[in-house]
Amino acid sequence: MAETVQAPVEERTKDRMEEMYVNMGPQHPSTHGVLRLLLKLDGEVVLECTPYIGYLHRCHEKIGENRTYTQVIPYTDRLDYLASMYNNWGYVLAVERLFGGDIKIPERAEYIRLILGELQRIASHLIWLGTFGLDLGNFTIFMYCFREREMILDLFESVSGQRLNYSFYRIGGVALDLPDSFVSDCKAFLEWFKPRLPEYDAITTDNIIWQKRTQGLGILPKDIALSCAASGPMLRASGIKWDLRREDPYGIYNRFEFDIPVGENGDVWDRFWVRRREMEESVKIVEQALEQLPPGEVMGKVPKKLAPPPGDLYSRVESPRGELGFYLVSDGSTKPYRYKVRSPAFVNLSTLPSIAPGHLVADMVAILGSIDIVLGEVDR
Amino acid sequence: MGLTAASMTADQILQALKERFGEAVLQGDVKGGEVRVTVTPSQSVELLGFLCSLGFEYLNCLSGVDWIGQGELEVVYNLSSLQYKHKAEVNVRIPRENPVVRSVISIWKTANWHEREVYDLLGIRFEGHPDHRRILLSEDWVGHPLRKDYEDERLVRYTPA
Amino acid sequence: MIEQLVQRLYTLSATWDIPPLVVQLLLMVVVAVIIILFVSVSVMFLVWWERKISAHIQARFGPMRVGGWHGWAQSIADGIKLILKEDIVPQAADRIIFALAPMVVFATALTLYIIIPFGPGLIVKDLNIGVLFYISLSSLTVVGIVMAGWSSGNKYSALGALRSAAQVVSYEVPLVVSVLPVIMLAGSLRMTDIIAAQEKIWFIVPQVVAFLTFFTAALAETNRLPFDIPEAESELVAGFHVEYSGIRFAMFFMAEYANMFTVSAIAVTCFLGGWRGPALVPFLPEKFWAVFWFLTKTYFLIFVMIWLRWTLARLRVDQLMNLGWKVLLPIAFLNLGVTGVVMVLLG
Amino acid sequence: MAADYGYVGVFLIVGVLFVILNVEVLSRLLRPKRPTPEKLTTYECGEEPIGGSWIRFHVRYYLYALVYIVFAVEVIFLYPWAVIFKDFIKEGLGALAFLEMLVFIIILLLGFIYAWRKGALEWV
Repeated sequence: MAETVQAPVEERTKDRMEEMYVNMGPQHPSTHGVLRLLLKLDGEVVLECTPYIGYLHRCHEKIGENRTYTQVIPYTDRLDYLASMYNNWGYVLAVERLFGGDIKIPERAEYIRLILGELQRIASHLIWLGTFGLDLGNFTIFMYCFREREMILDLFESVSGQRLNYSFYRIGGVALDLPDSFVSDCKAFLEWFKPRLPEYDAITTDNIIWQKRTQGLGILPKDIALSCAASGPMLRASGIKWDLRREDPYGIYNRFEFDIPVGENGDVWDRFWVRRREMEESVKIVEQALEQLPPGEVMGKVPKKLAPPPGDLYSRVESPRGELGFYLVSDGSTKPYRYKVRSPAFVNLSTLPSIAPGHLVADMVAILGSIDIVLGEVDR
Repeated sequence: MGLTAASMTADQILQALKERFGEAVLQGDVKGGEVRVTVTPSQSVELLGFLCSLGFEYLNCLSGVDWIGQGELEVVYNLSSLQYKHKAEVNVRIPRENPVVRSVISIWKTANWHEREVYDLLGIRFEGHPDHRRILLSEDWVGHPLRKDYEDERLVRYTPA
Repeated sequence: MIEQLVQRLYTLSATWDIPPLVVQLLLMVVVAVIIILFVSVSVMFLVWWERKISAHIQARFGPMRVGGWHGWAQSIADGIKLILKEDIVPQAADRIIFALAPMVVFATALTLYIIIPFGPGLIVKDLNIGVLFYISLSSLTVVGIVMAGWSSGNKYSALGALRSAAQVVSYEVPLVVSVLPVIMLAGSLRMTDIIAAQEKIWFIVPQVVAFLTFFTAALAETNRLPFDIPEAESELVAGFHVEYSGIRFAMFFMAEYANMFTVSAIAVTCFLGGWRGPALVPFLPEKFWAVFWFLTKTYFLIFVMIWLRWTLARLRVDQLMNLGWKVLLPIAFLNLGVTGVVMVLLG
Repeated sequence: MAADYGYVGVFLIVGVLFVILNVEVLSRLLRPKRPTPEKLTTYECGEEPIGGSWIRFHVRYYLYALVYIVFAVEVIFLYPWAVIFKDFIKEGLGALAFLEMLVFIIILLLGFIYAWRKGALEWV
């Protein structure tokens, strides 16, 4: 009797597993663009997470190889479109290094680069904080962050005429000098911005729900962080004090006082907290730079025909998301022979499959948010 | 071994590599404090593993280059040591026909996606890669766009006026 | 005045040989329609209100254009839009249950209005099981949500349904226990009796713990942030109503806001003295002030709910369970015990 | 008395009718109907769904449901007691009534603590 009852039940359930496959993305509110995650779920517990990327692939590198060195600059804007200034910087720095010290950048240009770069870091972290708030269900922090970011964009607009894709850095300097009002505007912004951070804290850091939703999740241990080559806040949250602004200084970073915030556990909270404190540090850097800002030229002497000597080079900067590297190979012509972008978000995202399993779907969203990906940069 | 990158200058690291791998190191120099070696494909994983044990625990970048003139493809590994601030670049050259390199996932997990990308865009196969699929392009894409002889009617080439 | 009208209706029907039962039913339907009208208007107001409040919390304006003054007609425009939207039932859905789900949810939300005491005599039917009626019927909403989530044939909806079930399991028991002290103090389940018992002092004063427990559980009951777990937008897209579009979605939406009102109204009745309040301007009738105070208190609680929603982040399912079982329930039981002891000691 | 509950029935029916009126009559007359196969697929973030959603869930969800049922049902027994508790106090039997209820609650709590200790309240 028992067998006869058993058989049909088996029959009915044989192709129904307890695991469920769910596509999260590409059209999902919290994949920050067009990322697709294939989740294998048991109830709500993520057993396996496979990212599928490439929805935004434009073959950036191929385009780069078909343009002259200067013409690539606008394309770098479209990599990490939330930190275009930094992409510009990373790229022009790589080309300048490829010339092997033949191009001298004027002091003032260095300061402008640094000020804009650090403002961009604040803007990028603000977007991150806002969207991370959305992921956790806190809508208000999103609006607050965007309010302040908008002010930074206004500053950028006054400098470059653009609000998102600036193409402002040039090989050998920057495109234009700062407008007269910039220094006072920027100071006014910093004065406005500094008291805003405690305001954010009131609805994020100090809130017990926020703490509970971030602490102890998505832990990325030191050894895996290194093996996965995580970089930027992601790496620092895991307790490794590695910031290229300090460790491999470029520009004029070694002239300024600033701390490098480091986390302890490598969980979502640490990533949040590292970024949150980095904004303070960036404010410090900008303030110092504004004080020291020298007068002078903003473009150095650059050969008319930009053709670096043959050779190859890997150049890296610390973008808001981590180590932004450019691997350039020159064959002596005006176009890069090989132009490769090592985007921090791409590498950081590759850590997701190793940290996601075992978490609930809700935490999965928090973890993904804490990685801070920009799909323009991941897919290139 | 007892050797760590801490006590060594870039030149000494290069020396150690040459001693240990002898013939396999096809070329080696130090440029701007960075150790740059070219190694044969057969010894690449061993050399990279050795560098890792020396303290180069961070694989910054893994890229591929198409040297169509020489009929070769190249895989470039950019390494750095977080502790000792050393940098290294390892090049592996392989023939354009049947380009196969051994995967370094066993040394650095980050190589996973990098290798998939190089395979996707340049068509270099990585032996021992557990998940050898395209990553950026769709599964049914034909060809490898970053090869210099890749043709696509949608590709706009830049010709200076 | 109304009683006279009803009386005349009965006499009229008697002359025309219509059985009084028909008249009675007719009256009930009329009352139900009036309540539906009230719910509709109140929901439209609430949606607009929430959007305005959230906007001002977030340093922006919210709707400003439709209808002129502060976009007051925004909700009406939205309602019209939702009616005109195409209705899409996915192929994989269980059509019958899919269609039934909004009915269950809405009918439940509507029926709960029976016991809301807007003012003296202004209550649809003062059921003698008042509070129990609310508690038992309000859980029915969850059945509707589970039906919706399960029948959609969508994985996000299914997860939403599952979460909803997990949620009801964790907040319902604290909710039930937290009202008990009020009933002990009032000695009745009837809404009017509970209000009458608060003549001297509002129950929130001796029962502030119970109030907080009740309010927290009530937030979970209405699926509001920080407990909007079944429809968590950033995780499950829209949870149980992912597949619902147009007017069907509007029904869920209406029910949700209608429930916000109900929950607040019950909280006001049980803890904030119901319609009690001073007559500010003497020459207006007493009934007016009763309704005025009742609605003011209710909307104040709704405001608190909106305020919380736009301040807090979302809890996780397991955290809500912990909160319900390991925090709220023990507190509610402790409070129950203390109330009992104090009542016995005071005689 | 029973007529009081007529309202409940009428309200339920009117509520259902209101939804039907809106969805099947009013909106049906006004809304377009242009289904395409793509529109009718299940939403899964723009990807083809893999497998259905009607799967078996883990048994641990039922554990919660069981604990809940036990509690919800037993707590309802407290309601009649709460209603007449005042009357007992008036007659001087308050302490007795309270103790009796305490025994009931303690038994309930023992089960609760057992479930807690056994980990039935952990969401896994």
